[in-house]
Amino acid sequence: MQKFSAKTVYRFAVHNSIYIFLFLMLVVIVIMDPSFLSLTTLGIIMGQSASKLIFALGVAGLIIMGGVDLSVGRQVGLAAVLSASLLQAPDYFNVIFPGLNLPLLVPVALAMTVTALISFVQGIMVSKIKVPPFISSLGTSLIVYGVCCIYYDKFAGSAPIGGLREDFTAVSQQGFTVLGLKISYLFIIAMFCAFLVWVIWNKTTLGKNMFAIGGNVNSAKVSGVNVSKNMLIMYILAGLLYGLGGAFEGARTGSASNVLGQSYELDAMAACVVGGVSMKGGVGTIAGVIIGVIILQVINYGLVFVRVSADVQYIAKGAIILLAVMADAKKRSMID
Amino acid sequence: MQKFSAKTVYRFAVHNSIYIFLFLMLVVIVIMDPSFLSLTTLGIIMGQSASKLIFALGVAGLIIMGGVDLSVGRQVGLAAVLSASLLQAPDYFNVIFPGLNLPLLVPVALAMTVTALISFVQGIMVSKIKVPPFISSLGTSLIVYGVCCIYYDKFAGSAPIGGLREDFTAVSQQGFTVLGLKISYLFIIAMFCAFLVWVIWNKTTLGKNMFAIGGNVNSAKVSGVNVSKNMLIMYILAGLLYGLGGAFEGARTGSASNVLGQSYELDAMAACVVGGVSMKGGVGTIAGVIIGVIILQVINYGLVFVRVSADVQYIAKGAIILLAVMADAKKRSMID
Amino acid sequence: TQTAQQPSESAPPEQEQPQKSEEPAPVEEEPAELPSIGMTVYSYANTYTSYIRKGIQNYIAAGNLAEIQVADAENDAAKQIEQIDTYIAQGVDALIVMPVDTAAASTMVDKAKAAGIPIIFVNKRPSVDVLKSYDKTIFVGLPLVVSGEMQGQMVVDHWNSGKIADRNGDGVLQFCTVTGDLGHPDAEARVVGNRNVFDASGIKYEELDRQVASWDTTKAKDVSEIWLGKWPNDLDIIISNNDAMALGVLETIKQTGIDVPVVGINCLPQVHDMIRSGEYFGSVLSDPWKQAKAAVDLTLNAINGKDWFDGNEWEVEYNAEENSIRITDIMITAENLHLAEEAYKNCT
Amino acid sequence: MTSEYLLRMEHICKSFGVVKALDDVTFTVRPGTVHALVGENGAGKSTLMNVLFGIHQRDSGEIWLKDKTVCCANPHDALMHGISMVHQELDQVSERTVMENIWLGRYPARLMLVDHKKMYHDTKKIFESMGVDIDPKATVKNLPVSYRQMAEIAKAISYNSDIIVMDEPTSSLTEKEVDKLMQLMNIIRGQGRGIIFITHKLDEVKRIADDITIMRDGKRIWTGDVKEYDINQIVSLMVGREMDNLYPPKDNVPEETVLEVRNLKGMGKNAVKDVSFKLRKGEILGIAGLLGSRRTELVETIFGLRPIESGEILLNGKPIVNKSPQQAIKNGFALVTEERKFNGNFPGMSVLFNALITKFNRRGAYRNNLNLLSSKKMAKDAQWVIDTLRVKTPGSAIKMSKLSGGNQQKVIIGRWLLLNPDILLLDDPTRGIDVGAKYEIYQFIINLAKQGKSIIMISSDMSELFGVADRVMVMSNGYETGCLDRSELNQETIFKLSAQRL
Ligand SMILES: Nc1ncnc2c1ncn2[C@@H]1O[C@H](COP(=O)(O)OP(=O)(O)OP(=O)(O)O)[C@@H](O)[C@H]1O
Ligand SMILES: Nc1ncnc2c1ncn2[C@@H]1O[C@H](COP(=O)(O)OP(=O)(O)OP(=O)(O)O)[C@@H](O)[C@H]1O
Ligand SMILES: [Mg+2]
Ligand SMILES: [Mg+2]
Repeated sequence: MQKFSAKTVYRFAVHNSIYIFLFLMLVVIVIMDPSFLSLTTLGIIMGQSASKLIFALGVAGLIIMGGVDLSVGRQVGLAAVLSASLLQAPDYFNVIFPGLNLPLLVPVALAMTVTALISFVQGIMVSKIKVPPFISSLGTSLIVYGVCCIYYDKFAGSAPIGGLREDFTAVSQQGFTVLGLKISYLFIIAMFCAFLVWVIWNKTTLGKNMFAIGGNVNSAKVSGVNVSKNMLIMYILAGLLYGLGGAFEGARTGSASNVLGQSYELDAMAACVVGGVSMKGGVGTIAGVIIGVIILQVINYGLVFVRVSADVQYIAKGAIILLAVMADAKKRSMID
Repeated sequence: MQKFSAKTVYRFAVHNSIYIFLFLMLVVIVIMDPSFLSLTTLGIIMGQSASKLIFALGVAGLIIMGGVDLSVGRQVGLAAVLSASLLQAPDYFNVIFPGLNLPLLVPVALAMTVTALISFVQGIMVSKIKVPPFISSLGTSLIVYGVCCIYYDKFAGSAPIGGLREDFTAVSQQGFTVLGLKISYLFIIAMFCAFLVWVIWNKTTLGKNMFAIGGNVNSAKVSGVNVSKNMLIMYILAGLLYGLGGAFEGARTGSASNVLGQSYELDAMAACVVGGVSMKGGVGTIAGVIIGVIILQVINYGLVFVRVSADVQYIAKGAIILLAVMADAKKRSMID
Repeated sequence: TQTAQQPSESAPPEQEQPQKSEEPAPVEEEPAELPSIGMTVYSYANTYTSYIRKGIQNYIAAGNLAEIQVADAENDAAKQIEQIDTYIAQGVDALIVMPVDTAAASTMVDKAKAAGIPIIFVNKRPSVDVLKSYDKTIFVGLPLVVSGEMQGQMVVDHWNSGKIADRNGDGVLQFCTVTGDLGHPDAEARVVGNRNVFDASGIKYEELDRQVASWDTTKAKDVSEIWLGKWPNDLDIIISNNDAMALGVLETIKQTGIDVPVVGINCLPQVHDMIRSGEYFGSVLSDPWKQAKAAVDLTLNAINGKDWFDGNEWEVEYNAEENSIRITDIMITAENLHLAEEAYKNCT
Repeated sequence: MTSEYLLRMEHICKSFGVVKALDDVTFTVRPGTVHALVGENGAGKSTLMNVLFGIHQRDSGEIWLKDKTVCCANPHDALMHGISMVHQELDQVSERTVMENIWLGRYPARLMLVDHKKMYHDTKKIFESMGVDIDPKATVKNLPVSYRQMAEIAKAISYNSDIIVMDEPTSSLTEKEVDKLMQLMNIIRGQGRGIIFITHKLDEVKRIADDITIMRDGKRIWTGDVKEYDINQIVSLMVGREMDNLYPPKDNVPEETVLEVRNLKGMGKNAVKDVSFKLRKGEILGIAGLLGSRRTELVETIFGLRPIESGEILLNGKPIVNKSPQQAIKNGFALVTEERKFNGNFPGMSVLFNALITKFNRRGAYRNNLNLLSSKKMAKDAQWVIDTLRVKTPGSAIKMSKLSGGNQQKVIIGRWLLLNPDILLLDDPTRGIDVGAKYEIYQFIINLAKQGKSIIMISSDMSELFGVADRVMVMSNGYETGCLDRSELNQETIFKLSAQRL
């Protein structure tokens, strides 16, 4: 009986390794600096994770379908530049389009449309022309960056686009306080996105088809799954999320330039994989993606907080990511 | 008969699409600027491709085994910084290790040993602990970069390591002239590596096992292939190649800093995929990798040569990569 | 290193009088805690700013002036904001920022303002109204176009004096420019600066090509190989947006033996010998040590609630209109190289 | 002690979580014998062999090879100890050549380099000895399943091992190849080596085996001489109840023509060349042919997986084109594919998912009032599949890959039954399914026909065709060479027709 319960604990530990890992990480940080343990910290981490979660939700679907997307960052950048250029305060010294006074949603929707279109084209290449996702997204990211640079140069004169409208930045930077915890509007939006994507993944045919395509594309085809149609929709969904997150990522920084978003794809995909989404396709959960994003953000925040120097931060971040995934790998090898 | 031969031509065209594509690209460049057509051009492209080919050969093996390697660039950077710091001319103003006068091969071998070790550890994580290659290489790349930064900061004072010894830079920069064509020693080394890797892939058990592991790891396992041993050897081989190429990439530039190598992994992997190596594993040829590297280098070189502006360059580069791979995809999907 | 002997000129301020608080100070808690400074730099991979960073660290370490922690924003504006969030949550006494994105400075200032701590910008200047929006912010550095103008002036002067040869003898200055990151404010400004001077000087010039090498030595080497292969006899000079790239160009020149002069910006120690030997034409120095010292002194003054310029010993001017401490740029050639050597001495 | 046995496995136990796959199983092989291992789907046959081969580790028990006690830690170990195995699932490196697959893990080398010439000739020799004509340099993915299975058998034999495990080697072989395999097994037996032969085709057991072990529910039920029992008795021991007949009574009545295929020719070199036939309502049309006769291509072409070059398909007199499986499904077709690993299974997904995937894509299926998928409705259908086809599984949430091969096949058949199709295309549907379950599936097919559905069934098992088909069409090398009514059915004619176009 004794032995059995020890085993149970071990099994429990292995099965929830990623949560335990997060917990241990927090414990270590708190030991190093007890002031970490505060509502402020929680609020900040929630605020910082919001846009990253939105990107990760987008790319997770593509990974589950067996792909990758190296264009996340550049699409985010384009969305940020676009929406920022259309949402400047009229009294800013360097307004790009003076006299413009669009409702907040119009530029955001525009940015989302553009990224959805970009992702759609990528989807066409992957699903119809059978270009490997690695290349289609790499090529796309180059093109998107080029376009972004031209726009940035032509309209913004290659100067960072600042002076964003209050109502725009407020979404990312402001929020409300519940029991002392500051929750930003963007966090609410991110949570809403997570819920929506959860519904899509688990409660719609589209989601089932996504898993089917990632699980075995040939079986999916035979089973009457319209592979390219479903892929396209998932790509569009990803694009919409990049656009949404991108627009508000600009708002969060209060400005946008053509570097914004650079290599975000790595962080987004790393979060997914840390959260148990398999790069081989067919496997992943929303809870996993969320926990992955949080772990990465706790690393980023925590390492600065406990005053690790910049170069050691790289090492620590790398090591922590590896440890997290090793724990997860242990679980997988135990289950089957 | 008429029809038959037209079909034959078409089939031929599709099957050799990548070569035809390269040819067309060259034709377009030459039309835009006829002076492109010169031995100098050829010599420079050969010289610039050399180290890239060495990296690509390394990562190609890992891709064929079903992996990726995001740490190529950082490993290259570390190798460059290490070997450069040990191979400075004694009379340079800022010699890091004064009085050192090692034979050329020692630092290069050291760099190769270090990268081989790094890749070996990565291999352990992938093959034994079942960490997905995406994450193991991402984590590794962070750690390697951190270590490189510390070394670069501690010893070189965060300043580019210049004043490299003549005998060192000569390998990358000098060469001999055959019929007016300047061929650098590094190019010869790269060709030798290509030959060696070709032998390994096609003529040794290791190579066959590599293809088997990438094609169907289960099948390899039940056939008694020691999967992790073979993976480890391939990782070590990749590491050796990164180290070799990295050392001489520093020599080619004449200096090394911690940025060197940044995002080389994307170029190296793109070259592989453009050359027909499948990210799904199990498929790839040396000829393909070579042609992929050349195509990417011709794009880089040609766009500058015909004076395309930087932002348009991104777009053109993206578009060309996409076109190249689309042509290749067409071939694959053609029913025969 | 040589740093140990130097900053005797400015004594650490808080050793003078612990006069900060009005309320009765607890007497026994003596070994006065050093103020903590959070610094974020836009990239560890940038050589020139690394010198400023090291200058700051060295200056602080030598005088045991504060506790400083440095984070790398990896060229990501959002990450930089996050680092500032973290610093503020952690309770630092002041922020030093080398911004990724100058337009994001307003967000940073807002955050610093809310926390009531000073924020000092170094190297890249935010817009004036941001600098004026908070009494505990200031900028140390120089207006963007100046370096480019100096570099242009150097080229014009030496072209006119014949020191830059007209290699194809057509009376036109043919040059190529290798620039930093696409859309990078410095890169843009330096090109504009060059152009302003060329136009004003009335010389005949032709820019054969301009390419982006993203501050990267290797990329600059690749690009210059193409240029020297294409115009081996026409190029009169290659203008580089900074020295790191110029190093790559020089390597090509050495390799091909085609003798084309190169000018850069920053005047990094790596090029000093080459300037002396004439291998490298010249560069523009914006003194990293002065920037570092100014940044630290200003920060400490602000922390201690003193006037910005209390105990000011730096030879720099304050531009009230822009709320900026201006570092002046200097053209460096073989003759005045010692200035550059002096400037970098304490920044390694 | 002289070795009376080549192999003794004693008191082997193995559990997967709560599933007790092997419960105190003892199993022996005598030299120079073929030992048949039979049992229902999920009885634990593959698991026992996987334990022997080192793929799974046993929980308890002992394994003796000759007189040595061994514990095969991994397949490599097993191979070194003289055990080779034909695996139930075709698991090959499909992008590589046949010979590279056969010699994988032990390439002949000279001077450290792989000796391709030797590899080629050795492969050729093995194929010759087996009487099959496969090009050693052909890429595996371009070969029909049956050829791939022969290649796997060739591989197992080429190890020259003392014990050869064959886990359902004949599942996609036609009569002719089975004959060849039997000859081969005879030779091997003659050399004093032992063969463990797992199959669901009991006539094969009767033909070749010396000993037989019957398993049920992870336990060994009986071991002894094959001759002691007849097929029916073996069956009842296997399934644990009486079974008088292998085939249910045929009482479906074909009516008017619903589907007509006229001169169908597919695109590409390996496609169907010329096939015409009619299918009537309530009819079961069997398709016979040798391996490589492109029966698979035929049904895949009809189902829209392969493009048509010329010819017509008429459904209820109207020409239709199935450009994709979706369209085919809309037109009332369903296809159970031949190679479930390649295009049937979702191994990483749950049984529920696997059972419902086709129906998910039917408009409005499983929706609740929010128009979202309702777990309750889904669970109900999944349970229906499990119950109707008697899928042996701990539940519908378990991963498909954890089911035994036959049970996976049942789930896949179930997914199509849920759609209630008009025309059901079955490509070797009973492959790997045990006799009891086969009977149930036949019953199902006949019932469907009685309800007015039409069925096309490819089978490598001629007696199966005789048992359930109303007519049998014979294909040879991509051509339809004849169609026989039930009354005209006999082996000879079928053989003749299948060889007609070679
Ligand atoms: N990897 C696994 N994880 C969990 N359960 C498993 C696993 N492999 C097999 N099982 C279970 O073990 C039991 C025996 O399966 P096994 O594959 O040995 O059956 P089998 O006799 O070979 O059947 P079939 O004739 O269908 O191939 C089944 O209940 C199956 O679900
Ligand atoms: N000797 C051979 N070498 C390579 N390919 C062959 C050979 N013989 C036939 N094929 C190919 O096999 C395919 C036909 O296989 P298919 O699966 O349709 O046959 P089948 O009649 O369904 O046989 P089975 O029942 O064994 O699967 C065609 O693509 C054909 O070109
Ligand atoms: Mg089985
Ligand atoms: Mg077939």
